[in-house]
Amino acid sequence: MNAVVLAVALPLLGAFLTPSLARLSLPLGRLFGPGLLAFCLWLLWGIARALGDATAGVALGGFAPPLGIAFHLDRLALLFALAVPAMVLALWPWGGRPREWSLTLVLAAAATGLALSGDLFNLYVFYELLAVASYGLIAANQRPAAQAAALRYLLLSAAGSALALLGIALVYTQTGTLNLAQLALLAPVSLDGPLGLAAFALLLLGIGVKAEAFPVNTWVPEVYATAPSRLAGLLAGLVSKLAVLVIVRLLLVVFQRPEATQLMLVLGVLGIAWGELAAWRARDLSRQLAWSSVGQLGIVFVAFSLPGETGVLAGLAVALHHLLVKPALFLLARHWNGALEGLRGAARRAPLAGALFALFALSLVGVPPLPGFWAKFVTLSGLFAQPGPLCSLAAVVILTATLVEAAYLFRTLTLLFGPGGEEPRMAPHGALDLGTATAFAGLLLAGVIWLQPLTGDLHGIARQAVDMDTYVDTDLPTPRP
Amino acid sequence: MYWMVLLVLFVTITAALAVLLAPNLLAAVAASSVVSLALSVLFVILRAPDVALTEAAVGAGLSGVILALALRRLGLWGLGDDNRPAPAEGSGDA
Amino acid sequence: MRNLTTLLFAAGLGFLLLVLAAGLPYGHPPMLVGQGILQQAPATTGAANIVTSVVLAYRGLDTLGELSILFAAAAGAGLVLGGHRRRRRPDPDGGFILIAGADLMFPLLLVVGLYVILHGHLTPGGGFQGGVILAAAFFLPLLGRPREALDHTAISWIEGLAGAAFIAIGLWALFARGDFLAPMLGKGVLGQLFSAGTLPLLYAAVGLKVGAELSGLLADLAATEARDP
Amino acid sequence: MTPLDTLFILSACTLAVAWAFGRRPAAGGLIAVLYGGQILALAKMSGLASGALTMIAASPSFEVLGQALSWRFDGPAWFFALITLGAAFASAWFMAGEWGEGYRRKGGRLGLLQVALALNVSSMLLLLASGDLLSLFIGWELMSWASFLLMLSAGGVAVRWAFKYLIYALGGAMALLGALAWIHAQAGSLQYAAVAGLFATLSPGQAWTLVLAFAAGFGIKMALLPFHLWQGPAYAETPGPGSAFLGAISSRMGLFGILVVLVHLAGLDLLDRLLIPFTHLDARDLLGWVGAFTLIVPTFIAVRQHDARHLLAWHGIGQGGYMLIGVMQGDALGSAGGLLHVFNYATYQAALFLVVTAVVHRTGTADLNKLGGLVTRMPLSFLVMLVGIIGLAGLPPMNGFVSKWLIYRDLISSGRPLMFVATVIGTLGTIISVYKLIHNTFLGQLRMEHEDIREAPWSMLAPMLGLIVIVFLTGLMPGLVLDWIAPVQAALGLPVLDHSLGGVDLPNGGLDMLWVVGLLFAGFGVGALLFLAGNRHRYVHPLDNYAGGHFLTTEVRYHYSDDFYPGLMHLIGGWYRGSIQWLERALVSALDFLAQWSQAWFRSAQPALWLLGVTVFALWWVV
Amino acid sequence: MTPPPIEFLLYGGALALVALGLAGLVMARHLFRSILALGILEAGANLLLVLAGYRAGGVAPILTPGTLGQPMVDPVPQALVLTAIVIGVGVQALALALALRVHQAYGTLDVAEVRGRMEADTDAAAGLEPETSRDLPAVERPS
Repeated sequence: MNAVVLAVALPLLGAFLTPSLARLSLPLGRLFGPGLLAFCLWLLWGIARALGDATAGVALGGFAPPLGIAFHLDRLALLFALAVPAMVLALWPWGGRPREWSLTLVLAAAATGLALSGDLFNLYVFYELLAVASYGLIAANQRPAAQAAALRYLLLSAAGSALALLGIALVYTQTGTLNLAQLALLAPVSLDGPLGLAAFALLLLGIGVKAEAFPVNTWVPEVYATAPSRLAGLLAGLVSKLAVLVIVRLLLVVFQRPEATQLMLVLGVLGIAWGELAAWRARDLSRQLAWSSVGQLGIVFVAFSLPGETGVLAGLAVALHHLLVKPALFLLARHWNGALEGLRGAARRAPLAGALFALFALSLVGVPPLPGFWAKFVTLSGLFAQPGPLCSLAAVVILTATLVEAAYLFRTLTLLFGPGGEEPRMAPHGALDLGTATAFAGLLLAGVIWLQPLTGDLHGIARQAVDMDTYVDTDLPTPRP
Repeated sequence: MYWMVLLVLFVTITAALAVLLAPNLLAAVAASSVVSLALSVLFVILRAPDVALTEAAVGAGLSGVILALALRRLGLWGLGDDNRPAPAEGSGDA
Repeated sequence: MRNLTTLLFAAGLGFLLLVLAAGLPYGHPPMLVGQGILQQAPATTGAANIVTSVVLAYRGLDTLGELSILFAAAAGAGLVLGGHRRRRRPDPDGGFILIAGADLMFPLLLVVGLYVILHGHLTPGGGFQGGVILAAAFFLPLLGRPREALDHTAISWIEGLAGAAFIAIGLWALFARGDFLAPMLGKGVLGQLFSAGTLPLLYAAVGLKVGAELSGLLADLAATEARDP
Repeated sequence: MTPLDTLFILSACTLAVAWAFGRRPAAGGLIAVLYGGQILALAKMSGLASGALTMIAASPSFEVLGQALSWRFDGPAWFFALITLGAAFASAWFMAGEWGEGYRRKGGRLGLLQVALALNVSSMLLLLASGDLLSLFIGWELMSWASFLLMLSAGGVAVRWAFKYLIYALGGAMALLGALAWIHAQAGSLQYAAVAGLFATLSPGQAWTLVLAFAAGFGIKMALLPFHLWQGPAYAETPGPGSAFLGAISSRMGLFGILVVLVHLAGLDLLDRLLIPFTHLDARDLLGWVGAFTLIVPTFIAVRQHDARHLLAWHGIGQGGYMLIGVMQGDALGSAGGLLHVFNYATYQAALFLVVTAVVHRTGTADLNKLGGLVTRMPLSFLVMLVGIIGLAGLPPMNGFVSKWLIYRDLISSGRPLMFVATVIGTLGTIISVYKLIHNTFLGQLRMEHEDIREAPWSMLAPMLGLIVIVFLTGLMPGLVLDWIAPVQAALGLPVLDHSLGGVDLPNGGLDMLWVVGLLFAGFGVGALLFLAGNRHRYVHPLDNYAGGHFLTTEVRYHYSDDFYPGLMHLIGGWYRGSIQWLERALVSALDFLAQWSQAWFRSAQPALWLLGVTVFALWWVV
Repeated sequence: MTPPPIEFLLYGGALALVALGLAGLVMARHLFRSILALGILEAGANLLLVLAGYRAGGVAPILTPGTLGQPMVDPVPQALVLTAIVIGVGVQALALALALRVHQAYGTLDVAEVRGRMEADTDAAAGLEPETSRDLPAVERPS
């Protein structure tokens, strides 16, 4: 079980060594990172299989948990930890330079750490690591616009991190510990007042930058429109979900209070409204997808703000669905990057890409047999089950936003499949991009077929995730009150 | 100790204001180094010598060098208005 | 208008935070974890500087992350700045005083840096601070003689191997003791130079890596062309 | 394997064949045969129609999120499925021969059309078979997308209308989804029984919300009044046989939804209890009046159309109003009238769309100002249209008369004179506009360019003639269809209508179509005898005529087609302001404006300001 | 008038740094100054964190013969701040590298100008008209 640290350490090792190895031999450097990631995938898979329904705490360096850093392994953490190497492998920048591989490996390590860590400050470190790696990657393509976008993103994100640090400082001042399990024990007493809520608000806004939360998502269209599409897919699909995962962990473990969820709900609703509205008037595909991603993340926030098991189930469903769909859409959009009007008839010349795009778009909108529908349905049903007008309002906003989303996505689709004017000079989709997207589509369809066991698993994960007694017992074998 | 803290804090805040309000960026960079140095004094007072050393070495020293270097490469090395590029001259970085 | 709004907001933020801070304890922190570490650390790690124990042992993973952040920042800066031609017109030589000063300072800084690194477990200071000093040692001559370039291959190797060494020590502990980054080797006598097991080794790796990264970063920055005319 | 499984498998086979071979005109026959096979499979379930069986379940069922999904057929499903498959059969047969070749030659995508049609049929069968609200919604969404595919298959201007349909349909679907999620949250289940139980316990406010959500969701598909703008052009621009299918049955799925949810599950009693404040009306009256206005407004919009397809499509919306009025009457007579109208309307609407398509196939245009006099060239088509419009106008001896008579009669006997007047106004509009249709197409002067037009080929005539035979036969013997309607009424919890082969027998004046038709034909016979015996007729060429002292030549257009009914238009023209169009545009503009605003927000030069602001607000809220 | 207690001063100072940093970040017209403001913001957060571990009458957490047995301040926040400072300088260096490149490409570091140039660049790369020509509304008025 302790070997799980390898999933974080090995990619970092790879990152440190890749530039030098690539100087020795380029093929070696090229294959080193993916090889390590594949090993991590295998390792994590083995651990997940061995762990089964149980949970485990890993005390790093053998220091008993409240003193040292602890990793918390449960099905939720392992699910996302497994998703990291898998997604990074799928979206690996094969064409990049050694330093890009290196940064991608750092990204993978940080993301895995975020999924596993059970320590507040450790989460902050991994979060920063993720952020720094992504700044470098965004700016890597040497386009001035990308660099400007990266700089603006960096300033916003760093300000957010500083606020998050402030939140951590508040928590530490009040409780004197950073271990999440111990915080869970202390929170009902120490973090009860406005101070705890303030700390959560600061953490939410700080980490929310990566999670594309409402007021701090202005970077999204800028970055996704200028970054390489594989990276955009990685950021929109994976990284944002891990940031959400951190917020959800904090919410579930430490800040389990109605006001906290309400704050999340409000930000989520605003995010949905802003994102989908902006996407309505987007003029090119990548920014349309970027804004749509803001809206979708808003739904994720709203879903996770539902209390208890329902919330985790709904949020997981929406998040995993988006995790699968958005990167694939970005991959497909890569070659359709011009103005929307210029895409007339593009899908007729690339029927497979067009069909995949249609499939993903349909699922994103939530057309029944596809997984997107079930995710949305669970969310809506959960919202309606809550008392209070705010939740019902959120449901209505989701429904309306879905309508708007369908409108612009299908305006795009009708353009893609419509009669083309002149032959546009667009490169055909690369086999790699198409293959990856097809694999994602296969997963999506598999989700339709194995819906029943899938929902059963998600239920199990959700049940485990909200079970705080187990969480505390796992990480703190001898709880000290 | 009380007056010491008060004095250092006063210096810190003043320098921070100077960072934001100084008409030229070179002065702002210098002020930001002052902020770091003052903070490191404060850290010593707060019984955190490790942090103080780091703040002095990293915050004041390294970050000052980086900032100054960048300022020079931006062509803003000078005491003029901060948006007008001045000719790069002098070599006494840091 | 925007400035006014900003000031209002900022003042509001300050005020609200102050209201919150009024409820914070001062001078008598809860120290749940801190107390435990203060009691155990000397025996567990053997380092006199308990902050070092925390940084390298109790929160060793944070330090690894921190190292990686520096690495990622340097690599990112390299990606951003690199791939372009070197400066066509390097700055003129720095003049006698600078050159001589740099030459004079180089060994001094080197020694100080190494001292700070190696005594990290005993006195304030450690890998990061010492690494910065090392970087300064290597960067100063570059200021004096801008025409000379740093050997990027060597830097890259030092950087990579030092980072790898840090992880390797961690992995060694993982395989030998079952815990990543667990303290290894004998604890020695508290306060001696050769004590605290692997901690000085880790700090040495940190120092080398930080030094290499920062000097690479500084060199990259220094080598960047001012704005194209 | 139940007969329902057989039906689904056949439907899937049809879809597969359409997918694989649909682009070849030669495969059209096979596809039509497959639709015929589905009708046979349906016939094997005729126990549902005779009332011998109440339900036939399909074998597969799923459980998702704790919800059981199941499919089964009952009386209403069988009845609607029969109409669906019949319309599909006729359309597919029509497409099978020359029309398909011609369509393909003109660059149409025949394969897409066939696939879309088959997809529509399959999804509708799935919808009709749904055994709980969740499967109902799945079927509903699938059908919406399938219709979208069918509508845009012509490309060009059709895409725009199909897109508009899609927006409306999704709006409806979202209303349904919201209602479903709400029900799921309250009742924990979407099984019909649980839903019916939930309806019984709701407060008026909740019930109103649900009823309005369902009515809007289903009503959008029926193009009920505030949502009527999409349907006319969307159906009209669909390729001919497709529009025949859509016009005949697609919108009626909305009625099916209303029947299942509002009539069966919620119950008309519940609607009665939902009072509209400050009036004497309740939710049921509201729906009835929505039906009445849906009948009047689109019908008079139809009068204005210059395109035969648009004219028919706008009519289709109006006829839905009759059905809703009838169903909302809720008694044996009215609901039977509404349900019978579904069947009747499907038969003649399909025939009319097909004959217009045949005319387009021969002449290349559906513009009513560019046609005329085709009766001499296409006499059988003329016959089809004649029978069709008699049915559409609701005149004896065709079947449209019977259903409308039932509704009129019920409105009068249940004491709703105002609504009766409304239906009469609607019928008036229908008669006026269908006359315009047949006059401008077949009567009057033949245009020069149409001198060489031939009668439509038999592959197209056969389904049309078959349809008008049904129109006539079920007009003559409405009891045939009323037999099927009885189990529908029983399954929906409505009172069952006593009927005979010729119609209904009511205490003060029933209807026996055998007598009516007999008398009518006797009258015609006497007239014909007089005409023939008198032998006072002689044939005159249409040009053997003069006006203003000048002899007419072929160049002179004396056929009066432009600016039809100027007097009427002068009277009611002011009502065509299109306030709902204005509303639609206002919504889109508002959305555009908001979108611009939100993009401007994303463009802000200093995003940290928002970070700061929201942090302050959050902290203020916390403190 | 009694002088305010020392904790008020210290917390006030830390929070003032945070507020100043954020305000500077928002108000700065020059990206370079934004980067400086970011440093101040981080410094404020760091100071707060160190304060969290301060213990009245404690000594620095270094074991020397002189400090044995005395109460020590909390070492954990110090370790955290150590990490945070280094993270901060890393981010700052990367930001400066980016700023250099942006300045090279656009010749300016004015916040609004960079934003505008970036937008124009992105639009041009996507082949869009520079100014927002209104898209046709999706739903047209029926004829």
